Parts: sequence; structure tokens; C-alpha cells
Amino acid sequence: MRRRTKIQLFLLDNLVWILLLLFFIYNTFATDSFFTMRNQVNILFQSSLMGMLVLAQGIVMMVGELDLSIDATLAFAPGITILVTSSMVEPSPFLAILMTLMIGGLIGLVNGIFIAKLRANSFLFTLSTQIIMRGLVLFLIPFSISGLLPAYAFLGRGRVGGIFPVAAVAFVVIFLIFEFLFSKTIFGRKFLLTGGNRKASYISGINTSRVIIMAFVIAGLLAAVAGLIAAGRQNAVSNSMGTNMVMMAFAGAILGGGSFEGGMGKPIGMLGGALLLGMIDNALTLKGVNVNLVSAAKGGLIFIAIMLDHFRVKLNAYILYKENLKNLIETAEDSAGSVAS
Amino acid sequence: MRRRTKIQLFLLDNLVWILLLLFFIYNTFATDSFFTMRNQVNILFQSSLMGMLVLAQGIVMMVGELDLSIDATLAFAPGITILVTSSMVEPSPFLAILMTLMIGGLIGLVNGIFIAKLRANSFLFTLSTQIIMRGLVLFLIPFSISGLLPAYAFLGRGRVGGIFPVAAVAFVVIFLIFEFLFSKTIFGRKFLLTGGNRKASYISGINTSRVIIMAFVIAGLLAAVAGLIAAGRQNAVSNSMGTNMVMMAFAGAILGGGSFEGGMGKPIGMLGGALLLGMIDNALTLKGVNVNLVSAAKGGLIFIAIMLDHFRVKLNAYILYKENLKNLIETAEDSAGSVAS
Amino acid sequence: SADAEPPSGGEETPAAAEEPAETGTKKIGMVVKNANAEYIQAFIIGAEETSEALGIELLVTDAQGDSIKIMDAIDTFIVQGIDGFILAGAVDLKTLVPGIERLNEENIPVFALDTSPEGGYVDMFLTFDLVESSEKAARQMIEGIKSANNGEVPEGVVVEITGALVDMFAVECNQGFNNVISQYPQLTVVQGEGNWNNDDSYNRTSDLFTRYGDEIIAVYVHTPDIMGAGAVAAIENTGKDPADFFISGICIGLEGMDLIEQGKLYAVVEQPALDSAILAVNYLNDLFNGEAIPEIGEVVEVEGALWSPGTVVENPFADGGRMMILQAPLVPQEADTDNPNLWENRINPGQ
Amino acid sequence: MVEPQEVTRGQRVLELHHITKLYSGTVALDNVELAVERGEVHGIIGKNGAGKSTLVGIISGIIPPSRGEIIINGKPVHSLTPAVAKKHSISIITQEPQVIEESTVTENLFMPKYLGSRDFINWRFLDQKAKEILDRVGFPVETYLKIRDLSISEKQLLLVIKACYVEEADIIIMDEVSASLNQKDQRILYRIIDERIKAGKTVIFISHHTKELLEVCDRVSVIRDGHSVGCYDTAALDMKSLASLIVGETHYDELVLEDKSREIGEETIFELRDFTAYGRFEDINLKLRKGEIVGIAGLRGSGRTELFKAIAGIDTHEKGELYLHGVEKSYNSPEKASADGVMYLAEERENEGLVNIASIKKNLTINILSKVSRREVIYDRLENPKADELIKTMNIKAFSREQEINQLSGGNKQKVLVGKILAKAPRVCLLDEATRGVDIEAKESILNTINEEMRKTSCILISSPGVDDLIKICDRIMVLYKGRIIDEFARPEFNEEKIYRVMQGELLKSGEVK
Ligand SMILES: Nc1ncnc2c1ncn2[C@@H]1O[C@H](COP(=O)(O)OP(=O)(O)OP(=O)(O)O)[C@@H](O)[C@H]1O
Ligand SMILES: Nc1ncnc2c1ncn2[C@@H]1O[C@H](COP(=O)(O)OP(=O)(O)OP(=O)(O)O)[C@@H](O)[C@H]1O
Ligand SMILES: [Mg+2]
Ligand SMILES: [Mg+2]
Repeated sequence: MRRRTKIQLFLLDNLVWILLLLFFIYNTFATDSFFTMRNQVNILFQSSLMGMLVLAQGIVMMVGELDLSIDATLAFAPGITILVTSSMVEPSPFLAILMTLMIGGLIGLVNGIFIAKLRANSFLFTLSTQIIMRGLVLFLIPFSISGLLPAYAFLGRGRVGGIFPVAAVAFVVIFLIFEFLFSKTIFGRKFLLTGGNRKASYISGINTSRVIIMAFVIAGLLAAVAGLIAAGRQNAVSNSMGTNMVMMAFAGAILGGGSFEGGMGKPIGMLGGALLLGMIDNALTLKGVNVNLVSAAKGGLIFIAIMLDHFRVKLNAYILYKENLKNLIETAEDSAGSVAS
Repeated sequence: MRRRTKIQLFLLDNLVWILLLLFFIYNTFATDSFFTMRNQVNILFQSSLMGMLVLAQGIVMMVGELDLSIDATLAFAPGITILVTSSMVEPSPFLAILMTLMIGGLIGLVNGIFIAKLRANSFLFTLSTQIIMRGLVLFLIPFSISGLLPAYAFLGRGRVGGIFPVAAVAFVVIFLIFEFLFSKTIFGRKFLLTGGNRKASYISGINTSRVIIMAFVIAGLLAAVAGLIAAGRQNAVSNSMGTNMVMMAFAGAILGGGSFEGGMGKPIGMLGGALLLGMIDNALTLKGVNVNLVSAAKGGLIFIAIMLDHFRVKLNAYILYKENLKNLIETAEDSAGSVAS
Repeated sequence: SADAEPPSGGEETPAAAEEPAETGTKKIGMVVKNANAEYIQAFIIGAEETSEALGIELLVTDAQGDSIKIMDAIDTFIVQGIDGFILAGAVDLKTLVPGIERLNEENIPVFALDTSPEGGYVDMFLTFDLVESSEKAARQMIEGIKSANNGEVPEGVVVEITGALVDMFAVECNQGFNNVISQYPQLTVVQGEGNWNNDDSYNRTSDLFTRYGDEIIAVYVHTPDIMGAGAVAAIENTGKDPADFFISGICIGLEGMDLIEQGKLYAVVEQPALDSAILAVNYLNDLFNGEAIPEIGEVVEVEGALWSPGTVVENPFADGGRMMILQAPLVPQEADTDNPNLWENRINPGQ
Repeated sequence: MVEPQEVTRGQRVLELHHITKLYSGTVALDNVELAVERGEVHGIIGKNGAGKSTLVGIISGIIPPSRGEIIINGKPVHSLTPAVAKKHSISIITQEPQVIEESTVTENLFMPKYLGSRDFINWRFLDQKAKEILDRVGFPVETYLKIRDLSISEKQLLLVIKACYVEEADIIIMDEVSASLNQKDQRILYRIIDERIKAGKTVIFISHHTKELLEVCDRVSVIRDGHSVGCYDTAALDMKSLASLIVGETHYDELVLEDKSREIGEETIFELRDFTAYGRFEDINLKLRKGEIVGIAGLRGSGRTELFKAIAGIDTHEKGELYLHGVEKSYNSPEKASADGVMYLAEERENEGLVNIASIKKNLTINILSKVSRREVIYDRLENPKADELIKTMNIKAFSREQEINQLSGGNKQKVLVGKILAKAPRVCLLDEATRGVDIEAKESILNTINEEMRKTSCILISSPGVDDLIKICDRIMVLYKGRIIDEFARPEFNEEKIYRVMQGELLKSGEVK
């Protein structure tokens, strides 16, 4: 393949980043205070919560399933932790963090086992765990519990060097780690393979059930991290944390290249998806769009993004077609040359 | 195949109805006031709204797509109608009803064209139309508008013979019509084939784009009918009608045999799914479960339903397996017999 | 204490459904707006405790913000034969009217808390007047601004973090806030939809601070109980002190109480949630026993109660009925944070 | 005729005893025995639905048996899964190629172990390695391509290469791999098998092609209706005896198709003029008369499928005209083409041919819905007999017309595919490899049906993996080479060797193809 074609394809594959860039440039000129260090940090920080959920959903979608329970895990994991630790005499924040993560992972494990082993429908199953968890957390924490241990709230509240939010750093780092995992390690590739064709992967010796379970566990862990961020940010745990975030998590993952069919998507793309959604919210507020219209405007922007993304697929095919034609002509010339000689 | 096996398989295919029956019998004995004429009518009436959405979603799922916008159409179609007609001097209720349906169908048409022709991702696309419609309806009808024309409200408010709600009747009749369409007509057959394998159906000469568009149009129409029911019931149009109903619509459709892969599901099963969800809500209220626990209990019941449904697939295989063993033994005996003779 | 009797087959007529209620314990049906808000939990606790003390059976259903669910619940309650009904909040106040009318048809007394249905007959609406309370909070915020600027209201930007815009509650909050703020043309209001949650409130506040930076002189949060912490955290994150922005609004909640104590919230009107529920059940009980409840024009006074005096007037929203306006104190200006009569201090969240 | 001789010998790498598999509705295998020796090519033969795929599925751990014993290298193995099978160095190329469509050639070759790279994947290294391997085998395909852009035969060959040279399996199972390859690719395949056997590996080979079986296999095990019949040395067999072993009759006589070319009408039904889609096929001119059967011969990638698809309106063409009954037509969708009676039989039956989750009945009547309905309403009393009739004509092995396509054997799926075209009786049939994967008997019956039945109503363009089928049935054969028709043979001048050489471009008339 020619170098140029390669670059074109690379750009297309990462179209969400181009969209992000375009939107960024537009706002830099058109939106007051958008292009300030502070606002950019804000966008990162504000996207971190949704970003964790986008990644969680994206990974589950990679293996061809879906998980509606992540936004409930976000409230459930810190909720249970706070209930347990607040009854302790001298609660250790590190134990509490560990516990939150473990609860998240455990929920993922349950989801994963039922879905991979017992072949439960992932939509229905995670819908039921979502409703159950939301119900339980409402029952157990009807009133929010504020005043967290500083270390527990660090992820959501802490700042590196007093300025840069820890959550924003963690957000980017986590995405980079997963990007590496999924593009460069066998562990990560197995997710894409399983999602791409479960049967073929099974036949070639991948333990596909384990991969699917692992995807749900990772999603649960990431949801728990999101829970830590949310709790830290409000310095409290409430039962309504994360309500209705799951839809946008899907949107971010699909914008980032994911698909319900599985086998698609890259964490780096999903990072772009999460940031794009965050930036849309931010820019609409900064522009001072009428509050009653913000929602419609947001829908409109997502619409545009979809159309551009759609265009990408067409363009991709076109570029390959061009490449092919070119090769064809070249070989034709070659053979003509060899006949002549 | 033996008759008994056939009956067993038939029952399993309609398991959601058996679940419904079991739940019904249980509540008849265990829940006060459940088994009264009035309560049963209530359940039908209360399920009618969700039922329309379940059917809408189920039909879109049959062709292998999904539609998140139906619950927004539910508010949008009557909303726009009311805005237009209230500015008329002498608004005709029938024109208004027609207009509501047409708006619903039109939204479906737009969704369908973008998804079938331009191959937009149906999740993202309908998510964006959903957000846009909700945004617009919020902008246009910040305050709900009450006092509808009686004929316009008839579907939601009217009662046959003063007792039986029109909506409940319409609900059942619509499902029966669709059951007929999908099991007995060419029109319906094409939906299932397209959903089962779009490419193969296309090559066989089915206009798959038209089928997909049609599915979205039907979904839009049904959502508009749901909008009429909702508006009639509240004798008002508000911007928040139908919020968050779409998830349960998916649940109902899947319980009724639908699948995201397409090509599956029967309207009669979805009727069962919608009624089961309605009955769960009703019974939980009647039983006086602690409010803070209702939600968890509901999740638990859905969970049980999923597990039973899972069990169904196993049982199905098992019954056929038994049938087989029996045949094996019989033929063995036969051949033994024929050798002997 | 419910009847253990299974329904007998012969009595399926609608009239029969109400039969057992005449003889046995009285039943109250209550629908709440959304169980996951704290003040709603206060409604539930108030109603539950009072009913228990009075030997009344209480049925509670969560409408999750949906008028249709409210009407579903009403229909079901009627089947169960309730003797009284309490509506504890609703997102949309017109669309549930047919439900209220059904109750009226069945002669079941209707009480409303938090917000009043805008139609049907409501026996009594117990309120702390959202518009008026919002005005009160907004006025106090202006006082705060004045105190920091030598008694003047300077030019500047005021941030308004709204509730979910589909909600009538948010509309009334906005109305009260606007009534006050519009008197000061030098103030520019910028809105962000906080959507009744801390995340959105955080995001919108920090966006608006980025945009308007030092021009901002005050922040109004519709309901600090569920959006205050987000706004406070956002301001703190810009390196500023929340105390400088006179954050005000209505509804405190447990978290809000902490923030007021820390001086991060400036003035919040307490919603008499617990008391209004207790009053509603008590009055319903009075009706059950054939006793009179306060009529229009009366003023109810109870020694020491924060809500006292309660004035009963004609309900301007519904098609008739009483409206009892309860007092709602500004915290900490009118009542201390440790005032034992605040519901936030009366309930025990560690249950 | 040579009498089949049963033989046993040597060191066994694989033994199966009493293998039974019950599916819901079917007894796929009933106490099957099998013994495979090191270093042999072991054929497994039997009619469609006999249980061959099920058997090798069990060996490779994909399908758990209901009962039975599996012994690998002398040791019994319990609960075999594909992962365990891989540990025992068993690899399978399944009947329907199992690939990750959205991944590249390189990734499909090396997944899931990604050779020699521990936990981290070195893509550059793998790409290099992939190129080396593909070069060595003489199978030029770009490594960066996504698998979905490959044709079905390329997918199959790739999987063979993977099993042989990447996984270097000791026991390589090939389930009807050659069915979708043409002679040239088959030769690559035979070369690979040869080379592997020399390297001491064992091959289990499934095919319906008697000639090929005799050439490739050392021994064959016969399965009939789920029972083992026996194991035979191919040295002692000829094509006729092998055929009768498969079919299960003592004497199997090859059907000789009647030459019907005299019945071809004068009238030209269908014509292509300068039909072109650059890069795929160019300047195609052909005429079909009523009742005529014209074969299109060509190598993999010669453009047959693409030509057929363009005619049927599935793909686009860029230049040229298409005439039906002398009227110019232009199809931009198969809907229009099929309304005119131009129908394509898909080469990729899984993706493009059948609705897998629907019943046999629904698939068979997909093209004739109007015939089984009155005023748009489908009646069981019309549809069921029609479906039953087709099941019978096509001899589809199934326990019920309501059985899902998923549950059929490969050959039976193919019969459904042919059946649905047959039912429609279109004016122009484009049969792309219509006999792929069906057993000898079924193949002859399909060819016979085409010759006797379809011919009456339609004119037919047909492609086939091998030239021999075309020779049997066609009135003319056109050879497609790199998207151009470079030669044409009439029935009297048919000569397999010559046609094959033309297909390879050996007998190019100079200047024909630039
Ligand atoms: N999942 C399944 N459920 C039910 N029956 C099945 C299933 N899979 C295969 N069968 C049946 O088992 C029998 C054996 O099928 P198998 O695929 O092994 O045949 P085969 O010998 O490979 O045939 P072919 O030559 O056509 O590929 C067939 O009758 C088939 O219908
Ligand atoms: N969807 C596609 N995208 C890109 N290239 C394709 C696609 N389908 C086929 N090709 C390529 O086009 C060429 C012609 O393929 P075609 O399927 O027409 O050949 P064929 O003669 O039918 O051969 P066979 O079926 O034996 O592979 C092949 O090289 C194939 O790789
Ligand atoms: Mg097979
Ligand atoms: Mg081909």
C-alpha cells in the first residue's frame, strides 16, 4: 500500500479525533473563554466520569455484548463501601478504595458469568441487575452520606500540583493503558477477536467465555472508578449518582468506533468519543445557548457527528478503490513493459 | 414428531404466556384485590401505553435495528399537533388525530430513510432524533397544555359501555392485527426474513431498505398512538410524557421473544411481555412492598423471568432430545423386528 | 395488620372493592414524586410514622417523575379501597388532573404536599410556596451581595443552576428567583441546567465560571440539597471561595446542612417536608373520624413549630379546596443549623 | 470392478470408539468408530448429512459428543474443547470458513497466539512473517487486507495455511476445503498436503469428489446415516467402487446426462454487450438462447462472481448494456432483476444465500411468496405442500420443514439454496457454484434437475469449482481470465485439459489481455 493511502486510512480510522479537532478549532474562534488552559482542563475533568463509562461500555461492546448496569454500579460500589466502612471504628481509606473496586469487579463477574456461561441475554440481564442495584442503593442510602475520608475522595477531588485534577490525569492514563492493551497485547486482542467472531475464536482455541467474563469484570471495575470520581467530586455518596448516564456511554463508545456487532473499536477512539461529548456540553454552555434549547442543540450536534462518521465509511471504501485502480494500472503497465522487453 | 412433543414445543415457544399465567395464579391467591374485574381491567389499561412501545420496538428489532426515539415521538407528535390545532379557530379533532399519526409516521420515515438508505447507525441516529425531539418539545411546550378536545382524548379517556377503557380494547386489537400481519402475510414475512439475513433477503429480491423504512414508520405510528393514549389519559399534553420508557420497551420486546440480532419475535409474544411487565408493577403496588424496595423487587422479578426463559431454551432442546432417543429405540426395535420376520 | 381474607369470588363489583375499608383499618394511598430525593424521603418518613401511630395503613408508591404512573397508582389504590390520598410532589401538575378527578368521583379526600395539582378538587394543599420561598432566598442573596459591596448592588453576573427543565418545580423556582432578580437590571443572569444532580451542576457551574470568570458575583442554585455540593465543588476547583458567591436556594437536605455549617452555602430556605406530611396524615385522620379540619380563613398556630403559623387560604391552583401555607425559615439567617425542629435534624439517616 | 478391501495397520494417532451424537431432532452419529494412523491422509466420506462434519467437530473439540471415547496418541482424552485439541496439536478447517471478518490477513493467520512474541504483539514482525509464509506457499494475497474483502476460496486457503504452517498441527482436519477451490488452488492444496505428510503430519480429509479422494487419500472411512461402514484402502478402489461406497448401493452407475442441446430455441433471451466494471470485468459480450446452459470457467478471482452479481443488479457496472428479450434493461437492485426473472444463486451461502435462523420452509418459499398466498395472505395449505415438494425433489435431509437452516449439514443447506431458485423458475438463472459441497448423488441430481427442469423455462449461466461439471452439462463454455472472456468452446470441442490451460492464461491469444 502506498504511504499516502496509509495515512488517509489512518486519519479516517481516527475520524472522531478529526471531528474533535474541527470542533475544537471552531470553538477556539467562536466561543469566548473556550480556548483557555483552565477550560481545557475543565473539559478533561468533566469528561473523566463519562469517559470511564464510555470505556467500560466500549469494552463490553467489543466482545459483542452490552452492559446497562454500569451506571448503577457507579452508585452501588461506593454506596455499599460507605455503609460498611462507616460502621468501622477506624476505617482505612485504602481498604475502602479496594473494597469499592472489588464490589465493582464482583458485579461484573456476576454479569459476566450469567451472560457467558448461562447465555443470558445481556440487555435483559444487565437491565435487571441495574434495577436491582439502583433499588438496593435507594433502600440502603435513602439519604446521601457526606464527608468522605480525604484519601477516598482523592481521585475525585485531588489536584496534581494544586491545579491539575487527579481525575483528569487518571482518565487519560487509563485510556492509554487500555489502548496499549488492546492494540499490543494478546490479552487485549482476544477481546476483539471474540467479538469479531465468537465461534471462530472459540475454534481457534480462545476461551471465549473467559474473555467475555473478563470484559464485564473490567467494565465493573471502570464503573467503580467512575463511582470513586463521582463520590470524590461531591464529597458524598448519594443513591442517584450516575442516573441515566448509560445511554451517553453507548453514544460515546459508538462515536469512538464501537459497534453492537462486536469486534470493533479502539480505546483511543472512545477517548475521542467521550471528549467530543464533553466538549459539546461545555461549548453549548459557554456559548450561552438558551437552556431550553441546549438539549435540542446537543442532539443536532450528535446528528452531525453521525453523518460525518457515516461519510467516513464511504470515504474509506473510496480510498481503497482508488488504491486498487492505481495498482491495477501499474501492474498493467508492468506487464506491458515486460511484453515489450 | 409426536403430538405431545408438538404441544410441549408450542408451549415453550410461548413461554412468556406461561410465565404470565403462573404469575397471575400466584397473585390471585397471594395478593389482595388482585383478582377483581376492576384490577384486571386496570392492568390491561395500564399496559396499553407500554404495550404500544413494546410492539414498536419489537417490530424494529425484528428487522435487526433499534429505535430509541419512540418515547420522544410519544410526546412530540401530540405536542406539535396541539400547538398547531390550538391556533385554529375551530379545530377538528379528527384532523388532529390524523395529524398526530402523520407526525409519528413521518418521524419514523426520517429515521428509516437515514438508517436504511444512508446506513446510519440506528442506535446513534435514533438517540440523536430522540434528544432533538425532546429538546424541541421542551422548548415549544415548556408548560403542559391541558383541556383536549374530547374526541382527541377519546382513545386515552373513553370507556366502552362506561366501564371498559377504549385504550385497553385498542391495545389488544392492535396486537392481534399485527400478529396476523406477521404470521400470515407476505408483508410481515419480509420483516422476519430481512432481519434474519439482510443481505440474503436483498439478493433474493426483497427491497430490504423499504422493509426497514416501513418498520420505522410503523414504530413511529405506534408511538403516536401511544402518545394519543398518554395525552388522553392525562387530558393534557406535556413535554415529559413517556420519559425513560424506552428501556422497558426493549425489555418487553425481548421477554416476548425479540432479539437484537433481528429475525425473531412475534407480536403475540410481545403482548405477553408487555402484560407481564404491567402485571409486575401492579402486583408490587398491590402487595404494598416498601417503596424503597419496589424497584429492587421489580429487578428481581425480571431476573427470574430471564432465568426461566433461559431454562426454556434448555428444556426445548431436552424435549427434542427425548423425542429422539425414543425414535432411536423404536427404529432399533423395528429393525430388530424386521430382521426377525 | 392487613386483612388476611382472600377476596371472595362473588364480590368483584367495583363497589365491593371499597367494602372492607368501611369496616377495617383506614387506608391512605400516597404517591411520591421520586423516591431518590431526600426531601421525598422526609415525606415518606413523616407519613409512615404518623400513620403507624394512628393505626392507619399507608400505601406508598414511587411515580418516578411520571404522571402516567401517578394515575396508574391512583387506579390501583382505588381498587385497594383507600380512604384518603396524598400526592407528595409531581413533575407535571396538569397532566395528573384526571387522576385527581377520579379520586373526587370516588369521594376520596385528596391532600397534596410540595406542589398542587392544577385542577380537580384538592381537600388541602400543604405548601411552603415555592415561588415565595425562592423569592425569599433570592432576596437574601441580594442582601449578601449588598453587604459585600457597601450596600450597593454592583454590575455583575449571577449564575442560575436550574433543576431539570421539564419539571414544574424548576419552573416555579425560576419564577421566584426571576421576580427578585429582574428588579436589578445591572445583574446579568446566566443559566445552566443542573438537572437535579450534582454532576451536571458541577459541570455547568465550572463551565460558566470559565466563561464569565471574575464577572460572577453570586450563584443561585434552585435546590441546593441535590445540586449544592456540585456547585460548591466547582467553585472550589477554580480556586475561589464558595462563601464569596452567596450561594442560595430552597431545600437543604443533609448534605446542604453540612455545607451551610461550613459556610459554603449562604442562605437556603428549609422545606417543611416532614411536618407537612405529618399534618396531612393527621388531618386525613380527622376527616376519617368525622372531625373538622381547618377551613379557609383560619390560621393554625402550634407553639414552637417552625411552620407555624399556617394560614389557610383558597387553593388558587386546583379547582377549589384549601391551601395551607406553612412557614419556611431561611437557614442560617432565620433558624440555626442545629435547630432541632428542622427535619434534617429530626430524622435519623442511620436507620 | 474392484471389490473394496477392509484394512487395518500401523501406529494410531487418533482413535474414536462408540461416538454417538444426538441433536434435538436428529441422530447425527450412532456408535461410530474411527482409527487414524500417523502420516496418512485419511478420508472421511459419506452423503450429505451423513455426519462427517459432526464427527470431525467432535475430534477438534467444537462439538461435545453425547457418548463415546476419544483416544489421542494412545491416551484417552475427556472433555475435549478446541483449546485442548490445540494442545494435542489438532487443527481444523471447518466447512464454513471461520474467520474474523474485520481483522487483517496477518491477524487471522496468527491469532490467538501471535507467534514468538510472548505477551506483546510485534505487528511488524508478524506482517513480515505472514508475507514469508504466503510467498512460500505461492498464495499471493496482501497481508493488510481485511478478511471481509477476500473471496470465500481465499479465506479457505488462508485457513489451510494457518493450520499447516502457523500452528504446524500434527493432525490437520480439512472439512470440504477443496469444494470451494478451483483446479489451480486445489493443486496448491495438494502440494501443501503432500509436503505436510512428508513432514510426518497426519491429514483428515473430507470431500465429495471421488477422483480427488482417490488421488489424495491413503485410506477412507465411510459413514452412512450416522453409522460407520468401514475403512478402506484407496489403492484397492476405483472411482466406481468408491462412489458406491458413498452412496451405499452395491453398484453405482454414474448418471449420463442426456444431451439436450437440440432443444435450444432460436430466440435470444438474454444478451450482454460490452458489459464492464473496470477492475472487475471488462467488455463481456454474450448471448443466451432459450434453454441454453452456458458455463463460465475461470480461476479464483477471475471475476465470475462479480460478473454474476453485476448482472443481477447486486453490484454496479460502469459500461455496457444488458438486454432481455431484446429490450434494454438496467438493474440497480436485485428486486428489479428478480421481478424480471433474473436470479442469482449466491456463492456464499452463509452470508448471502440463506436466512440461517429461519426455517427450511421460509427459505424455500422466499422467492415464491406470491405463489403460496392469496391477496397477500400466506396460507399454510399452499405453503406447506410446496415446501414439502421441494424438500422431496431436492432430497433435503431434515426432520421437519420447520427445522432451522442452522441445523442442516453443509450439503443440505446448498440443496435448499438450489431449491429456492428452482421453485421460482426464473427466466435467467445465474448459478454461482451451485453444486458446491453436495455429495455425488445430489450433485448429479442437481445437474439433472438443471438439465431437465430448469432448461425448460430458463436460460442458464453457470460457474463451478471444477471444469468437469461444466463439461457434463453445458452447451457452451466461456473462459474468463482476469475479467475478460478470452475463449469460448462449443460442446463438441470440450476438452478438460485445454480449457484448464486457457483458464490459466497459458493459451492467450497475443494482445488479448493488456
Ligand atoms: N445444531 C444442530 N441441530 C440439529 N441437527 C443438526 C445440527 N447440526 C447438524 N445436525 C444434523 O446432523 C446431521 C449430520 O450433519 P453433518 O453436518 O455432520 O453432515 P455432513 O456429513 O457433514 O454433511 P455435508 O456433506 O452435507 O456437509 C444432519 O442431519 C444435520 O441436519
Ligand atoms: N467485497 C470485496 N471487496 C474487495 N475485493 C473483493 C470483494 N469481493 C471480491 N473481491 C476480489 O475481487 C476479485 C474477483 O472476485 P470474484 O469473487 O468475482 O472471483 P471468482 O471468479 O468468482 O472467484 P472465486 O469465487 O473462485 O474466488 C477477487 O480477487 C476478490 O478478492
Ligand atoms: Mg459437512
Ligand atoms: Mg466466485
